[in-house]
Formats: sequence, structure tokens, C-alpha cells
Amino acid sequence: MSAFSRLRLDGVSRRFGGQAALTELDLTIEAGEFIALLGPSGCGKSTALNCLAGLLPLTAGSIWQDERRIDTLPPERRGFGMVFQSYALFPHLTVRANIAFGLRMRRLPKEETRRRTAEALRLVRLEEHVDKLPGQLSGGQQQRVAIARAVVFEPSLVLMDEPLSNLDAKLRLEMRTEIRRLHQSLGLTTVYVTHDQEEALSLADRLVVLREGRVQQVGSPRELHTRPANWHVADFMGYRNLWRGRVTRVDDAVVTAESAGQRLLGEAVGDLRTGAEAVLAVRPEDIRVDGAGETRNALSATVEVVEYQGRELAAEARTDTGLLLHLRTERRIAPGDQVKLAVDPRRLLVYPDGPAHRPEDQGATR
Amino acid sequence: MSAFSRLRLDGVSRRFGGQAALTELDLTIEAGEFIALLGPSGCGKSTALNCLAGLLPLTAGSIWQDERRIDTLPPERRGFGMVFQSYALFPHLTVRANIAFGLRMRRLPKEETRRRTAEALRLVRLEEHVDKLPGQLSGGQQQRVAIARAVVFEPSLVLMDEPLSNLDAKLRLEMRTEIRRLHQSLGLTTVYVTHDQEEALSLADRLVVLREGRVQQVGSPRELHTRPANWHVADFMGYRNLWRGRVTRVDDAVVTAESAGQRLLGEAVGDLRTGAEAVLAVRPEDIRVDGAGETRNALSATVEVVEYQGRELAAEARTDTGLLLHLRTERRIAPGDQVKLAVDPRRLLVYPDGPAHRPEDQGATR
Amino acid sequence: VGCGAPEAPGQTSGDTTGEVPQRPGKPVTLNVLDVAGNLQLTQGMIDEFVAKNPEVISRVTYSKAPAPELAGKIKAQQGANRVDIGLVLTGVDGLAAGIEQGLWIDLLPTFQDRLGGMRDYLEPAAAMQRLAGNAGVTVTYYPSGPLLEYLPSRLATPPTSADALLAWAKANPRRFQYARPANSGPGRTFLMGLPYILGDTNPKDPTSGWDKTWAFLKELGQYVDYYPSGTTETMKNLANGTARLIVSTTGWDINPRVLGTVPKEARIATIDGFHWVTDAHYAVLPKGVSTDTQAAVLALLAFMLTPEQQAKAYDEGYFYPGPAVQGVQLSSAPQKSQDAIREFGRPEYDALIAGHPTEVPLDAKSLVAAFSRWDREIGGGKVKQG
Amino acid sequence: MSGAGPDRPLAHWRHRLAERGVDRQLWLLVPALVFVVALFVYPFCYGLTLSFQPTNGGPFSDYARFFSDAYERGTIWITLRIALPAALLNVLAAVPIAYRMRGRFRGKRLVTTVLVVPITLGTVLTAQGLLNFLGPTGWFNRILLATHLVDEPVRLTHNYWGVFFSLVITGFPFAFLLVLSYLSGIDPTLERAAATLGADWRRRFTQVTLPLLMPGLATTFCLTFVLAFSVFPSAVLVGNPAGETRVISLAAYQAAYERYDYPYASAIAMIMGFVELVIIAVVLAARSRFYTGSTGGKG
Amino acid sequence: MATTTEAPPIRPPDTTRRRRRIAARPAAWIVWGVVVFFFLNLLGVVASVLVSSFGQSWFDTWLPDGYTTSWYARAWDEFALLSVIVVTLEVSVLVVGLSLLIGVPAAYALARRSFPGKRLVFLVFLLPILMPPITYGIPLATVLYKFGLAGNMSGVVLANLVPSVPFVILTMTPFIEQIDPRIESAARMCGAGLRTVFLRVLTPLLVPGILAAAILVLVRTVGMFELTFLTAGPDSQTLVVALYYSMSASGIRAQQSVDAMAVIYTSMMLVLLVVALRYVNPTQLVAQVKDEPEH
Ligand SMILES: Nc1ncnc2c1ncn2[C@@H]1O[C@H](COP(=O)(O)OP(=O)(O)OP(=O)(O)O)[C@@H](O)[C@H]1O
Ligand SMILES: Nc1ncnc2c1ncn2[C@@H]1O[C@H](COP(=O)(O)OP(=O)(O)OP(=O)(O)O)[C@@H](O)[C@H]1O
Ligand SMILES: [Mg+2]
Ligand SMILES: [Mg+2]
Repeated sequence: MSAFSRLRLDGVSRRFGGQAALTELDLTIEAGEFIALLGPSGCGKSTALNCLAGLLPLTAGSIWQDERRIDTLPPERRGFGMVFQSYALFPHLTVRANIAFGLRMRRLPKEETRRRTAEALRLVRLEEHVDKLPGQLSGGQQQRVAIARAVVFEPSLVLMDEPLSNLDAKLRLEMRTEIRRLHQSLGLTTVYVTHDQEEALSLADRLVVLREGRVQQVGSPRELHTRPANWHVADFMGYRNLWRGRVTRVDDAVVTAESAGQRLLGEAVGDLRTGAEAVLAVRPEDIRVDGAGETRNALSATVEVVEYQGRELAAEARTDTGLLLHLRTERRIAPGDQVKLAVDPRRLLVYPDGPAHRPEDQGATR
Repeated sequence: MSAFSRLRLDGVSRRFGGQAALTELDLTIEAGEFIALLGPSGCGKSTALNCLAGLLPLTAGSIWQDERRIDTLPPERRGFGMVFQSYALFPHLTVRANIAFGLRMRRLPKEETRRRTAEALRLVRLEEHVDKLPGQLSGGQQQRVAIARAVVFEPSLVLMDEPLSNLDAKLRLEMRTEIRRLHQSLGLTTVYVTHDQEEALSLADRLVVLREGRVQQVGSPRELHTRPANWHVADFMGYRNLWRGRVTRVDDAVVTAESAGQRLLGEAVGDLRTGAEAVLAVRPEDIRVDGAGETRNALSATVEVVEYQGRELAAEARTDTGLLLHLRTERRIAPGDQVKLAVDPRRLLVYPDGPAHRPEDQGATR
Repeated sequence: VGCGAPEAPGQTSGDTTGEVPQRPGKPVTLNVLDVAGNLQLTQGMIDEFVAKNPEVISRVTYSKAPAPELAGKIKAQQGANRVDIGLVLTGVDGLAAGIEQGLWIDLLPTFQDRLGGMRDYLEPAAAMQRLAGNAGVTVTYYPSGPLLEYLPSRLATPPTSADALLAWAKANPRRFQYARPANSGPGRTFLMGLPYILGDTNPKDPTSGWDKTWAFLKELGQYVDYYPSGTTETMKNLANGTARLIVSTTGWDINPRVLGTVPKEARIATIDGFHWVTDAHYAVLPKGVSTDTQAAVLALLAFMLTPEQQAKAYDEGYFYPGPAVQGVQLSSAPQKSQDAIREFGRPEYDALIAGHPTEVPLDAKSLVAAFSRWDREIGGGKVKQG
Repeated sequence: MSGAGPDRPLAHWRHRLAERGVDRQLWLLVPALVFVVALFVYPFCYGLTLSFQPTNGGPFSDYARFFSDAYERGTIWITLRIALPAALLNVLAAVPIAYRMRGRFRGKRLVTTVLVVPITLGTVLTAQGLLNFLGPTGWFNRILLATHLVDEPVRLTHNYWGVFFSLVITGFPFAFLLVLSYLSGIDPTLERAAATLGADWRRRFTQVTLPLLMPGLATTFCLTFVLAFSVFPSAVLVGNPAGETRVISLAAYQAAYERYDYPYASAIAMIMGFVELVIIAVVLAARSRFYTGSTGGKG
Repeated sequence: MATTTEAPPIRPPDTTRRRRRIAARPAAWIVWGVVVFFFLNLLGVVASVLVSSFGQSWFDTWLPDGYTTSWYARAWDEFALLSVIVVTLEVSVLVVGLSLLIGVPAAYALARRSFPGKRLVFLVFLLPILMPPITYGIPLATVLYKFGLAGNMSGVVLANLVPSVPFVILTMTPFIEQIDPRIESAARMCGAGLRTVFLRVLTPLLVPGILAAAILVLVRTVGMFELTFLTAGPDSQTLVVALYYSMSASGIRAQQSVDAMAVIYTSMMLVLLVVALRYVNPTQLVAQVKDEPEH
């Protein structure tokens, strides 16, 4: 299967009946990149991946591999590898036969097939399990078979659809490292679908955030982490504190906004004018509890709920004016404690809020 | 359904054919407690819960509610509520009917049923969706219906079997808070099954860690977090660095052990003598990267893999003697960097290791 | 509890053994089971009796079934001592099966005097009655066949001797047809009639006395395409031209033309020196019916054997002529019946019936043996060639 | 351990039984079991013992009689020769059609209904229809003659083919319904996975779907085969009951209802059941060689 | 599809879709071709009976000479078909109902539990389907007569239940296996006893499966001659008895009247089937499919 230097999605769209699952996806993937598609459930991630794989015909747009149009090719002729969310291992074939399947389909010589299968088995450390059926493997082992099967024929592009979602926390962590290692050691190009932002951040070179079938933001993990393009993305990227408010003052990028009677300084993301409705976003870990000496964005609040999370505590606190804050701290606090909180204005992002895009169940209503 | 002041499991065991799924579980649950059952997949968590619920007959042991033996009662006569992993909502009934089901079974007066259903609906904030079928709800909404259904008839005990495992990270976080709130506001007694240690830590008053059907440790979240009883529990509780080694010196609780040519000081958990085989355990976040000035447990290593995880980085580093370390840091490091690492001896736990209990795929072999 | 036969004695369903009164103590409900198609001829008689004698039979129900399953049903009822079938109308086969299994009450000679009509049987009907032994009472009779049937438009001169038939079949392969004897009245009659035509040593012994017949059938079989599984189909084939010459009986000649399955202009031919192989329907009573029912059925049978009632047996030529007793004229039959026979009947039948000897059919055992041999050697033999 | 004295042995038993999977819910089996034992097993035992009590000869003489007579013995072969290919064809024809019926498309409901409707035809209508339609002057031959495809009518009734067609018409809907349900139990993702691995549709089918479908096909084959093996009315009506379609149930029928030799009939029926069991055992043994676990599609 | 290698001009989106369909055709063509051929012939088979049953006389021609309904009238009168059909309906409804009532719980136990002797139980349920009624029909009828249960409707119903109950069990088991057992557990945790679980939760969910089993049982019951005949009384004959009589009785019977009977029989079955299908989508008869995208 010919390698490529660039894969281009051009207005790729897919509708189901009347409903649009994916709208106008434009994306260029360079060879060797690790791209993560990220977004909440039902946002069209799997749809995008299936379109790319050829499992789902497009309803508009085209896909180009260098100068060759490939969206009309059936999946077996695109030469991409795919790891399915549920692994989709062939239950009637042994581990070895599962991995060799793609090579057999390409009618490689027996010897070559054996050699490459053995290599892939070694790569995913399953040498001891070659003759088992998938049903006899643990989840993590199945996972590795699925990955080996997808990469053994050295596809020009590997697609992974939430490959880790079925694993427990410990295994998930281990597999993540494994996938990254494979990507690097085999020099693959990978498109990875997940709804777990931490996973996406830790794995990908570039992230694509989708919402309701539309791209919200494309960028590096750091960009997405520190500067989500709109409050939906922020919400998804772990900005658990989202408050609705109103802009009271604009100084270049620094805006002052008021939410639930609390005046807060923050950094504007997008076009904001005085008087505009806004959404203020801040991560729980960016709210400092030892904010007694702070002058800017200082809040005094009462702790309401505390959750033990190992090293840190997660807590909910309410300011005197009624603003609810989620925060994380290593300080030992207990419900009922009065605390002085502070937020670094550079960590508090202020987004414009149209009446059409209300944060549902969020913000000051809580 | 009569409330109780104490529920006692006495040697509860369950075998399937020849295989033991749960062995000799002894546990006393006080009214109002929030207990989490924790352990890797297949360790017997669901089995324990189902035995408690009466959905699975015991093969040995007994269950006592105060002075009353209840393990011979069918589930519908124990009066416990249960939230199932996959929600198990009745797909043919509306949200309202699903929630009212338990009240209808108890033949409460119509008026009372309506009132309590409405109250439960309010509690889980689903007033707008009363007439939908479960298939028309999002995962998080289904979750809330399942919880409302389980608590609406004010059961003396609520059992929850991995209720959050199907949700995405953001929703999971929100639901966790919700469950804790319900537990407190309704004064429930809750037994909660999960394989996610963070979830267990943040929710429960007491944790029960199972492994292969046997209790490994019972304790408060803090006990489990800081002092796992054996290295299996440690492994499960996030001590990602597990190294096999040998004890070279014992000073009361402080032992010196050698692993892959590296001498390390740590705290002994369990009976250790000089020369004994041991497993050393430390959390990634307990390895400090700015350890240049440290004298005890100082390690110099080369960074091999780095993963961006938002605020922090997760990295793998290898010491000059070949020991592989997983660490987390806020410092910006890159593959190839030489780093000085240090581990607080109080944070490095040393466990005895019998040849029968090898950590598989772990430790110095990597 | 072992796995023994479920025929342990149970309670009786009414008095079944004692003296049979002249009239039932109270009116009975009579269940009639017809396995021979006899009700077509006799239902009118029974209905009339019930209408006239409500104090004997208050209600009558009819059920119909194919003959072979009859014995099983009666056996099951008798095994449980709950016989609810009062009267069975059957052909030779069902009668014989029941006799062999001991299912029927011996009506004769005990009740001979109550059935006066039996004294007036036509001679061949009387012969059929002798065949039935003591269990059955002949209610209708016909001389049957064997006859040949053809359409004059397709076949000008039919063969009239056995040799000619063979020669014709050879000259016109696949054009001669008769149905599998086990499934077909005409087929069966043809089979039983051949020994008389060919002059076999013992026409009553198919195993050792039918050498010529079996040889003839075998040779004839070479020119037969296939043996349909019912007479209806041979009739259909005659009508549509697939077959030119088929085997028939008096009833199968007249009735299908009345019904329109065969063109009206079809003709019959006979083979020189043939004997009629007669057929009859019998009334029998299963063992285990109450004496009241027995009394009622005897009264009914006596009524049915009167000439006025027997005239109904002409029907539409279904069992031509039909009546079993002497002196029954067509003119006393229902008008519809008379019209049908006038239009579709054949004047030559009277002469043929008078001019050829009649023979009773084979007894049941021999007949089954003949079927079996036919199946093995003639019907089954076809396979290996084709 | 406290005060549970009288409970002990009872609880002990309950525990022992629970471990083996015996508990209260098995009461649900009781009505059906009682029913089948009372109304089937007992009469069936009677038939079985009857077959060992022939009218003359020792207990096995009826069996010996059957096997020593080539004409009778041959019915087994004849029946197999009809039933096996018919069952096989029904199952094999159902596969591609059911395969096409997966997924969603317009008119699916109509097509499925049409495919299921022949269930209602019944043996008699099928037989009459075949005689009328395929007979020498039936429409089928008329069309062939009119289009000069043949000079002589083709004979498709009163022989092997007549019975065969009737078995196909009555057996296919059953097979189709069953195959469709088994097929839809296979996770379609597996085939998609095969596609991404470079398998074209033919190899997707032969390498993935078919092996997974095999157990279902085996079960379907067994049920269709049982239906075909007990073929009786159509063997008489559209076949050649004296010769090439003298099936074993016809032999049993003749013994029971023409010769009234019930012991012999029972013996034949037992042989018939035994042959069926043997075939089914063979098929099920073959089935167990295939992968039989979950195929992903079912709950 | 080879043309796709050249850089193509921008095409309207549906072009690709149309091409896809054409590509899928050859295999589909063959399959649908065979299906259509099969159904044309089946149509011929059915139509020839239908036409014949209305034909006055039909010799060597494409169609009958004339048309009449007299064959139906004859059959109707001769067998008192109205009451026979009523009896048939009653019997089939009873058999279907009872066999579901007895069979579904047993299927449930077989689907959900594994216990020692399960294979034996399975064999016991398989045998009535394997064994021809000759082997057990007569002793069964005797037993029923002995307890006064035969010779009327109850006998016919009981005898027909013998093969029907196992049939329900065998067809229902996979359907029950598909229902998540946790839904039942949930109901029990809400305080529902086993009976309530069956009535309130399982039954509504099993409706498609129950209807499938019901249809198949119905077809088998209406078509079951031997057991029905052996246990029927004069007032409890079903249609199939009349049909078998008309087909295989000795004596003369016009081909058309057999055809008419067969048509009556089939129409009744068809009506029952269509009524049943009105309430259930036949595609629901099978497992819930993870729908494949449309191709
Ligand atoms: N076959 C289909 N028919 C109709 N709608 C569909 C189909 N497949 C997907 N959809 C709809 O398209 C939208 C996008 O679905 P998709 O599977 O791409 O979501 P996703 O981002 O992968 O979500 P998840 O994280 O839950 O897997 C959803 O609203 C879904 O309901
Ligand atoms: N019905 C059963 N028959 C046989 N073995 C069973 C059965 N149910 C559970 N087991 C076995 O018992 C053990 C414990 O199962 P259990 O479901 O309690 O695990 P768990 O801790 O809930 O795991 P998970 O996190 O994957 O849900 C497993 O090894 C499992 O294979
Ligand atoms: Mg998805
Ligand atoms: Mg579990």
C-alpha cells in the first residue's frame, strides 16, 4: 500500500436521513502525524473515522491522498488499518490468525506472513498467547491484538476508534503508552478518536474538537488546554467552572466581567464589548485556595462538598454572592470552612455568549 | 421497608461450578455508610453485590440484617435498591413509569406514588423528560433515572454496580457529585462497586479492595491511598512504579532495598528481613524531578517518553542502571533530557514478595 | 409405572353388553363416521330416518375421515372404554381391518331378524355381505369394473382384448394410464380383474396364483410413463390428452362427467371375458357402544335397506347403480339423480352387468399383499428404468 | 454462627444446590416437563415397548425384518436422498437471501413478509399446485413448449423432483426465518474490520461471516432436515410412492394403516427417529468443531 | 472504479452514490434474480390452484372453460365448514395460548440457568419434534380418552400441545437469551416477584419473539392431521381433517373441490398470518441488529 505524504479531507459531510452527523470537515493530515478527534458522545467522531476508512459513503465532500481521490474506493482498497472500539476481533480465529488476516488478504508469501506476524506479536508482547482465541484473552490483551492486526500490514494510515474506552484505569494508562510507542517506532500516521480529553492531550500531536458534527477547534494539545476557542470546547477540556456574566470593561485582551454579583478579571477569547453577555471559564485546579494575599480576583467562599481524591481534594464552594466554584487543592479543607480563593486573570477565560448558545445546566443557575 | 442499624456479611462465598468467584467475605456495614467495593475486572465485585441483593444465591455463609437472617429471602423481599452498570431501565416504560415501578410494586396509594415519583424526578432534575422512553435519553439522563428508580422507595440499602462506567469523563465527574449528594440528603446506606480508584476514593467512607474473590484490605480512603496493605493493592491504587528487589538492611520500619542495582530507602509494609525478596512501590507523582539537592533516594535518569496531560506531563525515564520510572511533573522536560530524581522514603513502600505472587509484566523486567 | 399398554380397564360409558332392546330407552345422539364417502349416498336416508323417528335418534352428527386412520381412532376409544362413534360407514378395507383387530360388534346372526332388508340383497351384494362375515351390513353396492375409458376424438378404436391392450400400449407408449392401486379404486379393480381376464390359476391368491397377471403388468409397465397417485389425475390426463386410454369403473365413468372433470363424450370399453369385481359399503358398530345406541342403529339400518330408501343410492352415478337390494327402480330415485343418470348414464351398462360374471374382491390380507407386490415389482420397478 | 441451628442443614443443601445452578427458578421448567412427561414420554414408551413386541418372533424380529428386506431398508436411503439435498438447498438458498436482507432498505418489510408467506400454503395446496403447474399440460410446460425450449413436456411431477420442489416450498420459509435471525446475531463490525484489512466481499463472507454462521446453519439444517425427513403426504401426492419416493414414513404408514401391524410400524418409526438422531448428532458434532461463542451481535 | 485514479473534476455528491449502487449490483442481481424466479414459479403454483378451484372444467387449455363458485359451495355444505373453521380457530387460539403459557417459562429457565441434567431435559423437549406421531399418537389418544379428555375440544388441544410446547421452548430460548437479565434483576430489586416480572417486564419485551413462536405453532397446529383426528370428536374436527378427507378419501371427488378446500385452508392461514403480522414487523422476528449503514 503506497505511503503518502499528505491526506486531505475536503468538506467531508455525512447525513443520516435528515440528520447531519458530520458537516463540512476540512482537515489535512501530514504523514507521521498523530491526530486525535475529540468530542462528546454523538458529536460525529466515529462517523468521521468511518468516512475516512470507507465504511460509510460520504454525502458530500471528497478525500484526497496526495493527488489521488480516494473517497470512492471501497475500504479494502484504501489500505488503511483500523482499530475498532469493540476491537472486532474475529472470534473464530486464533490470535495469530487474527493478526495474519490482513497479510493473507494481500496474498503475501507464507514465509513473509509468518515473519511479519511474529514480529507484530513480539511488538505487542503476546508471544505466549498466539494460539488462544480472542474470547480467552483479557480486555487489554484483546486490545493489543486489535492494534497488531491493524498495523501488521504497515498501512499508510491507522485509524483508532476509542480503543481504550473499555479498559479499567490502570490498564488504560498502560495501553496509552503502548500506542504512542507503536506510533513512533513504526512511523505510522494515526487518527485517534476519543472522548477522553486527557487521553487526547497525552497522545496526539494535533487535536480536532468536534461538536454536533462541526469542527470547533484544531490545534496542539497545549493550545487546546490553555486556550479553547469557545466555551463549549472549554467545557469539554475540563473548565468545570463556567459562569454566565456580563462584560463591564474591556482593556485590550483583559476584560472585566460580572457574574452573580462578583467582579472578575479575565482574558478575552473572541470579540467582546462592554455590556456583552459572556461566559467565564476556569479550571478547578486554577482556583487557588491560599488566595488570602491576592487582590485581583479574590473571592471568599464557604466550602460545601469535599471529595477525597488521593493526593488532592476536590471541593465545591459557594461565594457569599452565590457563585458556585469547583476546585481542587492539596490543602486539607472541610465542609463549612471559610476560604479565601483567588484566580489568576490569565487563567480565567472570557467568551462571548450568544443567546443561541446557552451553556445548558451550567453557570450561574447552579 | 424496615431500616436497620447494621448489616453483617458472614463468610459470604459464591462458587460457579468449580471456580470461586467470591471467598469468605466478612463485612459489617453501619447504617448511613458509603462503602465502595474496589478491584480489577473479574475480582468478584459484582458477585458480592448480587449476593447482597439476593440475585445470586450464596454457596456458603450468611447475611444478617441486625438480628434477622436475610440471605434466604428473595430479592424483592429484602427491600434494597440497586443501580445497575448498564442502568437496566425498562425500555418499554416511560421515565415516570420506570421510577414509579418500585412504588407500584409496593401497592402504595396512587396519590402517594405520584407525589413520591415527582419528588424523585425533581431530585434528579428530570422533570422535563418524564414522558420519554429510556431510548430517547442521553447516557447521563438514563443514569439519573436509574438512580431515582433505586432510591424512590427509600430502600434501607442502595447497591450501585459501576453506575458511571459508561459515561465520558466530564459527565462522570458531574454524576459522582450527584450520587454523593443524594446519599447525604436522603440519608442512604450505599454499597458502591467500581474499578476506578479515584471514584472510590472520592465517594466512599470505607473501601473494600478485592482480588480474585478475596478481600485484600478494608479501610478509609486515606489508609488505602497512603498505605496499601500489599503490593497488589498498591498496584491497583496507582503505585505505577513497582520494582522487584531484595532487602539489604532493616531499621525498624525503614528498610533499604536494592532493585536493578539501585539502592533505595523505603518504609516497610509487612514483615521484611534482610535478604528477603521485596516489591518496591511508588506513585508517579511521588517522584520529584527537581531532586538535585536530595541525598536520599536520589536517582539520575534519562527521559524516554513524555506525554502532555494538560497542567502536568507524564513521563517515563530510565536510570543509568536500567530501572524504568513512571513520573508526573509540572516541569517542562523532553525525551533525552538528563534529570535528577528523588523519592521521599516515606512515600516509597516496600512489600514482601513471595515467589508465588510475582507481579506479572511489572517491575525490573521492564 | 412401567411402560405397558395403556389399556387398563376403566369404567364403562353406559351399558354395552346386556340385552339390546327393540327401541332405545331414551332417544340417542348418534355419531356417524364415514370413511368411504358413503354419506354421499346415504346421508339422505339417515336424515329422513331421524326426522321421522325423533324418539329413536334425537340428533345425528357426521364426521368424515380417510379410511386408514379409522382403526387407530376406534382402538384408542376402546382402549379407554369410551366409544362415542355409534356407526361407521366403511369400505371393504376398513371393515376388514376392524375385523382383524376385533373392533366391531358381530351384528349377525344375532340381529338378522331385525334387518329384514338383508333377505332381498341382489346376488352380488349378498356375495359382498358374505365377504363381510358377521360384522358389517352391506348398505350400498356396485359392480365397479374394470372398464377402459377413452375420448373418441383422440382414440377411434379402443383395444378389446388383453393382448390388444398390450399391443396398443406398445404402439402408443406413455398413453395408457392407471393409478397406483393402493390409492385408486379403478386401479385396484383393474388389478383384481386381470387374473380373470388372463385366466390365472387362482384369481384369489395374488402371491402364487397370479403369474400371468404379474407378467402382463410388468410388460405393460414398460409402456406406462408413470402411475399417478389418484384416479382424479388419470381422469384429468384423459381430459387434457396426456393419456388416451385409462382404467375406470361405472361410478368413475359417470360421476366425473356429471361434475365436468371429464368431457361428456368420453366412452367406455371393456376387455373380452372380463368379470366384474364388485364393491360395497358397509355399516358397522364398534364394540363398546351402548345397547341403546345399538338398538337405534339397528332400527336405522332396517330403514335404510328398504327399497324406497335404497333408491337414493343412485345419486349422480357416484356408485352406479348403488342400491344393494332387489327391485329398486331409477324412477323412484330423487329427480336430480334421475336427470343426471339419464344424461350421463349408459344404456349398455344394464347389458354389461347382466352379461358378465361378478366376483367379490380379494380379502383384505391378500389385497394388501397384492398392493405390496405391485409396489415392489410394478410401481417400484419403474424407477430403475427411468 | 449465631442461633442458626435448625437452619443449618437446609441452608447447607441450598448452598450446595446453588453452586450447581439449581434454585427456585427451575420450578418454571416443571409445568412443561410434567406436561411432556405425562403426554409424550409415557405414550412414547408405549410405542417403544410395542416395537419390541412383534406379532411373531423375538423382541428384535421386527427390526431384523426391516433390515433384511431390501425394499424396506432402501427407504432409509430414499428418504435421505430426498431430505438431505432438500434441507441443504433450503439452508444454502436462505443464506445469500438473508445476507441481502441485513441492514436497512426500503421494502424490507414487504420482502420479508413475502418470503415468509409460503409457510401458510400447507402440503395439500402445494401438492395440488405442483401437479397443476408443473404437470404435462400445466403452465410451466406450456410456456416451455410455446417458447420452443423443449419439444416434449418435461416431467417434473410424480417423481423425485415433485417431492423435492414441495419440500423446498414448504421448508424454505422456515430456513429463511432461522438463518436471518442467526445472521443478524453476528456483529456487522466484524465484516467491516475485515474490509479495512483488505478483504473483498467474497472473502469477507467466506473468511468471516460464514465460519461464524456455521453453527446457526447447522441448527437450521437440523430443523429443516427433520421437517423434510418426515415428508409424507407430498411423497404420495407428487412423488412416486411405489418407487423412487417411497420414503420411510410411507413404509411406517403402510405398516400401521394398511397392514395394521402396529408393532412393526413402531419399529420403523423408531428406526426413523434413530436415523434422524444420527444425522443430527453428526451435524451437531460437526457444529461443535466450529466456533460457537458469542458473535457480538446478541445482548 | 479504476477511473478514480485520475484527478476527477468536482462531481455533484450523488454521482458517487449512484456509482456505488451499480458496483454492488452483480451479486445482488443473481440473488434477487433467483428469488424472483422462485416466486414467479410459486405464484404459478398458487395461481393454478386458485384458478382451478374456480374453474368449471379445465382440459388442455391455458385457462378453464368457465368459472363457478360451486366447488366452494359444495365443500362448504359438505363439511359444514363454518363450524369447522370456528372450531379450528378456537383450537389454534387455545393451543397457541397454552403452549406459550407453558413453554415460555420453561424456555426462560433453559435460557437463563445452567444446571445438571440440562442436556437431558433438552433431549426430552427435542424428541416430540423428532418422533412421528405414529409412535405415540394412539396411546396418547387412549390416555386422553381414558380421562374423558378426548372426543371433544380439550382432547384436540391437549394432543396438539404435545409437539407445540417443545416447539415454543426451542424457538423462544434464543429470544429470551437476547434480553438483558439485568432488566429482570432491576425489576426484582424494585420489589417485583417472579410473576410480576413475567407479566410486567418480560412479556412486553418478548412480544416479537412470542409472536414469531405463535405464528410457527399456529401453522403447525392448523396443519397437524394425525393427532387432531385421533382425539377429535364429531364437534371438534378441524379444517385439516376435512382437507385430508377431501384429498385422500376413497370415492370420487372432483379435482376442483380439492383445490377449493386447499384454497380455503390456505386463505385461513393467510388471514391468521396477516393478522399476526399486523402487530409485529417480521424483521423484528429476528435479533435486534446493529444496523449496517445503507449501501
Ligand atoms: N446509522 C445511523 N443512523 C442514523 N443516525 C446515526 C447513525 N450512526 C450515527 N448516527 C447519528 O450520528 C451522530 C454522530 O454519531 P457518531 O457515531 O459519529 O458519534 P460519536 O461521536 O462516535 O459518539 P460516541 O462517542 O458515542 O461514539 C449521532 O447523533 C448519531 O445518533
Ligand atoms: N454466571 C457465571 N458463571 C461462571 N462464572 C462466573 C459467572 N459470573 C461471574 N463469574 C466469574 O466470577 C468471577 C467474578 O465475576 P464478577 O462479575 O463478580 O467480576 P467483577 O469484579 O464484577 O468484574 P467486572 O469489573 O469486570 O465487572 C469472574 O472470574 C467471572 O468469570
Ligand atoms: Mg463512536
Ligand atoms: Mg461487574
